[in-house]
Amino acid sequence: MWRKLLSLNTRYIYLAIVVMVVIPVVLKVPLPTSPSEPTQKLFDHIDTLEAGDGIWFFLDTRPATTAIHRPQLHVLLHHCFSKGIKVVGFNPLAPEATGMGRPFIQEIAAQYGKQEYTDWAYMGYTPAGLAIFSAMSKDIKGLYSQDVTGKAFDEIPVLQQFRKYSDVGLVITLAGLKTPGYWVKYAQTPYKFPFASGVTGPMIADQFPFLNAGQMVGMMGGILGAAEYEGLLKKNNIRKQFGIASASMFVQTVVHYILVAIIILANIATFIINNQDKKDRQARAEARAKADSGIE
Amino acid sequence: MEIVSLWVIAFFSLCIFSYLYRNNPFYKFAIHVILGLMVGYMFLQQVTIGLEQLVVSPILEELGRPSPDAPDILIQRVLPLLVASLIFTIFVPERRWLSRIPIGLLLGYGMGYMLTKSLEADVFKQLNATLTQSITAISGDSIFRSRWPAWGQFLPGLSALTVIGLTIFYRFRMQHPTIRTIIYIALSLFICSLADSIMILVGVLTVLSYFFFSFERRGLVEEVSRVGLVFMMVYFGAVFGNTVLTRIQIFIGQVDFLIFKWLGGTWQALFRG
Amino acid sequence: MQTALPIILCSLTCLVLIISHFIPHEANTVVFSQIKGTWYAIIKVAGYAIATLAVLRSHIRRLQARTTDWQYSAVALVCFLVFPLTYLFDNIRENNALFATTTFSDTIDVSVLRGATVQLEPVAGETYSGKVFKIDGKKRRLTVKLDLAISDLGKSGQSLRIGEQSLQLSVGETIIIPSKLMVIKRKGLFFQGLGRPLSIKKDGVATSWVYDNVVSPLDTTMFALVAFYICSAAYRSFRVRNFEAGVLLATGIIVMLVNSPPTSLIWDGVFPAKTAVDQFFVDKALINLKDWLLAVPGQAASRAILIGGALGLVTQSLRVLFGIERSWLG
Amino acid sequence: MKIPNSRLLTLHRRSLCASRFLAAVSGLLIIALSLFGFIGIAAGAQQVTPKQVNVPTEMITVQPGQTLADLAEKYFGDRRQYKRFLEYNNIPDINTMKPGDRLQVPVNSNESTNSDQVAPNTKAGKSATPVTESTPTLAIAESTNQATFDSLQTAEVEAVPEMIPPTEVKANDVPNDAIKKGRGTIIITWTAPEDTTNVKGYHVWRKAMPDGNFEKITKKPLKLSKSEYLDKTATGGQSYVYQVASVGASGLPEAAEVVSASSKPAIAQGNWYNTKKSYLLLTIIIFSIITLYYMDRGMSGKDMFIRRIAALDTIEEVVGRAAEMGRPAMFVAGNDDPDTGSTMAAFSVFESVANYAVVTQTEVVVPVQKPIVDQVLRSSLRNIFTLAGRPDLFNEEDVTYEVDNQPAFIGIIGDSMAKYNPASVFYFGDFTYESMVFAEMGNNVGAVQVAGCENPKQTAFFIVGCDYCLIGEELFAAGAYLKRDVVQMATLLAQDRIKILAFLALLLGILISIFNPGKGNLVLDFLTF
Repeated sequence: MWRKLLSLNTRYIYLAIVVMVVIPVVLKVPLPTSPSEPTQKLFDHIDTLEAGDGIWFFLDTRPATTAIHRPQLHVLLHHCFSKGIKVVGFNPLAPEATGMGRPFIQEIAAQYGKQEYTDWAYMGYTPAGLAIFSAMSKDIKGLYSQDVTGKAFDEIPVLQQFRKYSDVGLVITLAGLKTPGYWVKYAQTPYKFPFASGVTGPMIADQFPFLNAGQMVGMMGGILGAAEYEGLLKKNNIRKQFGIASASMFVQTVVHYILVAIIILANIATFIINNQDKKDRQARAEARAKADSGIE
Repeated sequence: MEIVSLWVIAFFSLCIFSYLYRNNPFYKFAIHVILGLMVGYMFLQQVTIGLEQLVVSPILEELGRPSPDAPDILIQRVLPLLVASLIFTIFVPERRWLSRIPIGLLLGYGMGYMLTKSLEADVFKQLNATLTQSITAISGDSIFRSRWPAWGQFLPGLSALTVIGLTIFYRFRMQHPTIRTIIYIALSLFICSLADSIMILVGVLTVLSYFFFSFERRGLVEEVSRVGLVFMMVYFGAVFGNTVLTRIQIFIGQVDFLIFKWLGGTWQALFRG
Repeated sequence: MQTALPIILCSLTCLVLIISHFIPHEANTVVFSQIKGTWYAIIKVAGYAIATLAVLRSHIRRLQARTTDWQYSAVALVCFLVFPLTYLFDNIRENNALFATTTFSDTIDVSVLRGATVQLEPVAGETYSGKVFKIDGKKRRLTVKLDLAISDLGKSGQSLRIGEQSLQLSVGETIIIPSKLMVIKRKGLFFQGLGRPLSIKKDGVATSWVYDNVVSPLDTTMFALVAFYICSAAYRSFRVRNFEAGVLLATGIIVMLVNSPPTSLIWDGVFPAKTAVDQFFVDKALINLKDWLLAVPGQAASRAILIGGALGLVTQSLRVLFGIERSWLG
Repeated sequence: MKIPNSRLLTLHRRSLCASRFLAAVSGLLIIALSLFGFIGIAAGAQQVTPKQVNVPTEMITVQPGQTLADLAEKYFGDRRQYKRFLEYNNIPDINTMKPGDRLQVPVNSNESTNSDQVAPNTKAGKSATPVTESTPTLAIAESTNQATFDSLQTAEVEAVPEMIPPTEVKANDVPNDAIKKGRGTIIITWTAPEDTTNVKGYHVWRKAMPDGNFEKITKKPLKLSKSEYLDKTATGGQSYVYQVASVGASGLPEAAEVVSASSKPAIAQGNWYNTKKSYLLLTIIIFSIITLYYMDRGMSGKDMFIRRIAALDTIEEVVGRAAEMGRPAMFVAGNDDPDTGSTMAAFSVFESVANYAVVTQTEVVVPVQKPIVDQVLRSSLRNIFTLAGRPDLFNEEDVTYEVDNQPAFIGIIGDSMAKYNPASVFYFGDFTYESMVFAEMGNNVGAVQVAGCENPKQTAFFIVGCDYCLIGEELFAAGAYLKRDVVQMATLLAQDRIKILAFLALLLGILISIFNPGKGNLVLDFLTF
């Protein structure tokens, strides 16, 4: 049996991976998560907003982290659109993200029948660098003359309501870069508005000082944060099913655990077989010795 | 049109994935389609447009001006074109050696550029970073101590005791690998509980000494280079383990696309659209 | 002669490049940027030309000889024609000309633009000059560091800042390139005069359709294959053969376990942090361990490998400089 | 067919003389160049400077076409008295006065010379004051027409008595730069006045040398804390003089300015040697000398020890395994251009792999991703067959250029692995994520794999996926080691010595900082740019 394990055809491993990935993704099998405190706080904050309020989100990220920020943005949008909250997106600090934002919103907006320009808008990149932090406290019209589709600023109704920090109920940055620190330092501290972040796994540890100081109302940490948020959406009957984040968290956990398990099993197998071989060899040597002596 | 593009993407993706079972005609077909496409793309991009923009267009433009700047255009356009076309002599067996001239120029350029750049960017910069870190933090920060304060208190003493104790023992059992290993671990615990920068310095020096070519690996050199190898193995293991997560996430994204966008989209188009 | 001449030329080029690194004088920048822009680029073009010939020749041979899998060579040869055809199709459709290089122009142009000073027109009627400092040909993006005067601030429809700033050019924006080397766009079958704008435009409809639906997805799919291979490789070769392999295995497993979230939960459940001595087993103990592995011993090893590799490269360059590295001669 | 092994392995000992000559020439050139650079710095430091004298003097600038004799006629009335300028100036070489050099001369009221005007053209109605005795260091050099002087002196007393201009205004060409688009950079430095109570900031004024007017080149006043300004708009080759004005603090008339004395003229020009990179040059020279020394030792047949490198020793065995099994060996040269270091290293490894393969009559399959790499590898293989005496066995198709696109090339490798079923596979050069894919594809067809990669991160995947792996610099050492060429081995020895230097530099730096904490660190300075 041990020998069979060691000479396992790699195709079975591939098949196992396909099964382990496809089934949970199709059935949206969730990883049972208990929401961590930052995620719960973020959810609670958005839950207190009312229909007609607005949030701004900032994609401070690169396409490489799409796999993390797409689910994060999706859970936020589900929450917002189901409550009638309006959404405006930007990526002034990360030019590479220009192409990412609008399709992400479109996917969810279609499900809730929300219209571009009246319920949401995506503004894209503007080359102002860190100057946006102060500019946005006054009026975003100074930064953007048109949105990412080329529609003029004045023709977009949703923008007329939400023109500065104090107009919106939450500013959230989905960051793959080191921007949450800048946001807290240059924008939240001087202008005082509800601020939150969604970050990648390695960045989570850096956010706790801001959370503890109350500079962030909440945080979504990595794909796990998105999964927790999906759990909260389900629990509060906002969405009927879990999304891709919960499913991929489940998949990740299963794949990692099974991988570790088979690595350890294979090592045990090697150890046992080596011992057996050693014994066999000894036995054979003894037998040969006996046989030799017998001949003599 | 969107459905067509979904099907095209899905078809090629599935063709590629089918290689996991074994090499098969679908995979070969998909790969050769891409090969043909990309060779055509490279031909367009690099050869046709490159030649036109680098040579033909500037020459015609220069000649069209009132007073053509002939020497400049000869040195910048015509001469390099002649030299570069020497590469085609590989088709003429007797003159094949001429093709080495443009290749030699290319390689000379690359290596000359590399020499100063890698000295500046890799050697000097990395040595500088190591040294700066060590100097500023000889009594400095340790993740070990700062994040596990309780352990940090007695870890240095414990590991130092282990090292001293075992070293005395080691004198009598010189070749015992387990004891040597324990000494290594205790020693590294001791060092890493002092300061991260010292650990990094030790790591850099031992790994560098792993690559000494002109000493026989015996005695001290062997011990030191083995420590270096351990450092490298820690790095390789950590990098490998850390990559699994992101790679699987990409595959999940691909599955998500295939199931919900491709199948779901087709379903919608057929029965609801 | 047959070996000496190429070696001497190679060594001399190498020497000239090294010397030029120490000369800040403008003569140096002119000469070397032009060598890079013309000599180097033209030799590369010749390389691609001969490579294309080689591919076509080898597939035609396979087709003629009816070797194994000759059918796929036929597929490749047919597909070779696809991009040139879509390119011509797009040009005729959009420009009424056969060879107007709007398609692909960004990809090739931008590499020629490296380090050039260009003028930007972010909004019609406003021009700013700046230096190209980052080029991403694949994503058709060009970043330009602007040389702004104080008086330019606030004037523009775009919000501009002085100093270290990059302006992202997206599709459709125009840059004007004063240098004659970089004039690219033209209309009709033939060439026009100087000073015309180069547009960063999308590929034509047909070309971009084929590229986006056949070529781009392949990259993601190939990348996704790594998920399978990384697992089978881990299973196959993470064995404790000796101490070093054990270290590799242990760090790999620790990092993998820490990356799956329930581990910390289980860990905290088993070892709740109640007393001060339990601090070792507090909340983030495993994550701390992973961070430490990557940040301290990992950094040391990667740094030393980089230093060693760079020294090896320097020696390699010196071998080329002194003319004793001759394996490239064949 | 049996080929004598020794003949193949001594392939690369040809024309050692030529390489020795080349090495010497290149080394000499580098050394000569560096000497030239250092002499250049030393020579640039010598300038004409004024002496302290007790007669009223003024500063003039030597114009193009003007000789010292011409000036002597103008100021002393006699062309032969040109040596009298030595009483007023320290002149390093009296025979080589350059246009733009500044001379101190006795005041010559009869002539209107090109002496520097002190008063800038300030805005009408606003007061502007030139330098006075309050800046003693400049007083000798910069006294002008007495009448103007007096009137301005009065004006100063009436308008802004407390404001003092900056002193020691100096203008110099910025070193280590070039003229770009006709523009160069000049750095202006000054010392802040002792009493800055009424000074809000500074303005910089500039005058193009022979007959320009003073123009203000700063748009806003510079901050008081500043003591230097980079004039980036200077035309290259043009001589300029500068003045720095103190700008009045609030309460005083808005643009009240007190102007300092003029600086000496400065010309923005490109420099021929970057002094900041001297350490790098020194390092390259040391490396070259060490390498040349060991090469020389190698050529003269001295014994050199290079230890056995286990991963490299296996290459021969791995090729041999393919021969035993009657299956081909595959060589992949990475995904980088031919002019990069790792691809160069791959070329030399390929030579040895192909040598072993030809000796053992193993077929070699070489799919290539980059153009020109295939040319090099093909002619290398052809050459090896020719030297083995069997040019007829060489097949052009053994080395095939496939496609310059990463995913497509990975796909082709997958197909080739299944098609040729290689018994041994070699990966040398630069790789990215395909490292893992290749290693597993190769393993699935049961090949023994050897890899060498410069990139530390991808090495991790090769370590896990392949049977043998070269780490970091072993890749660059591989070619030299496998060929057993004395001269190439010598460079490895040199590289080791260089590494010991780096090693010692680190230790020395640490020691210095332990025993001399908080002070300058020689090693750190050396490593900093």
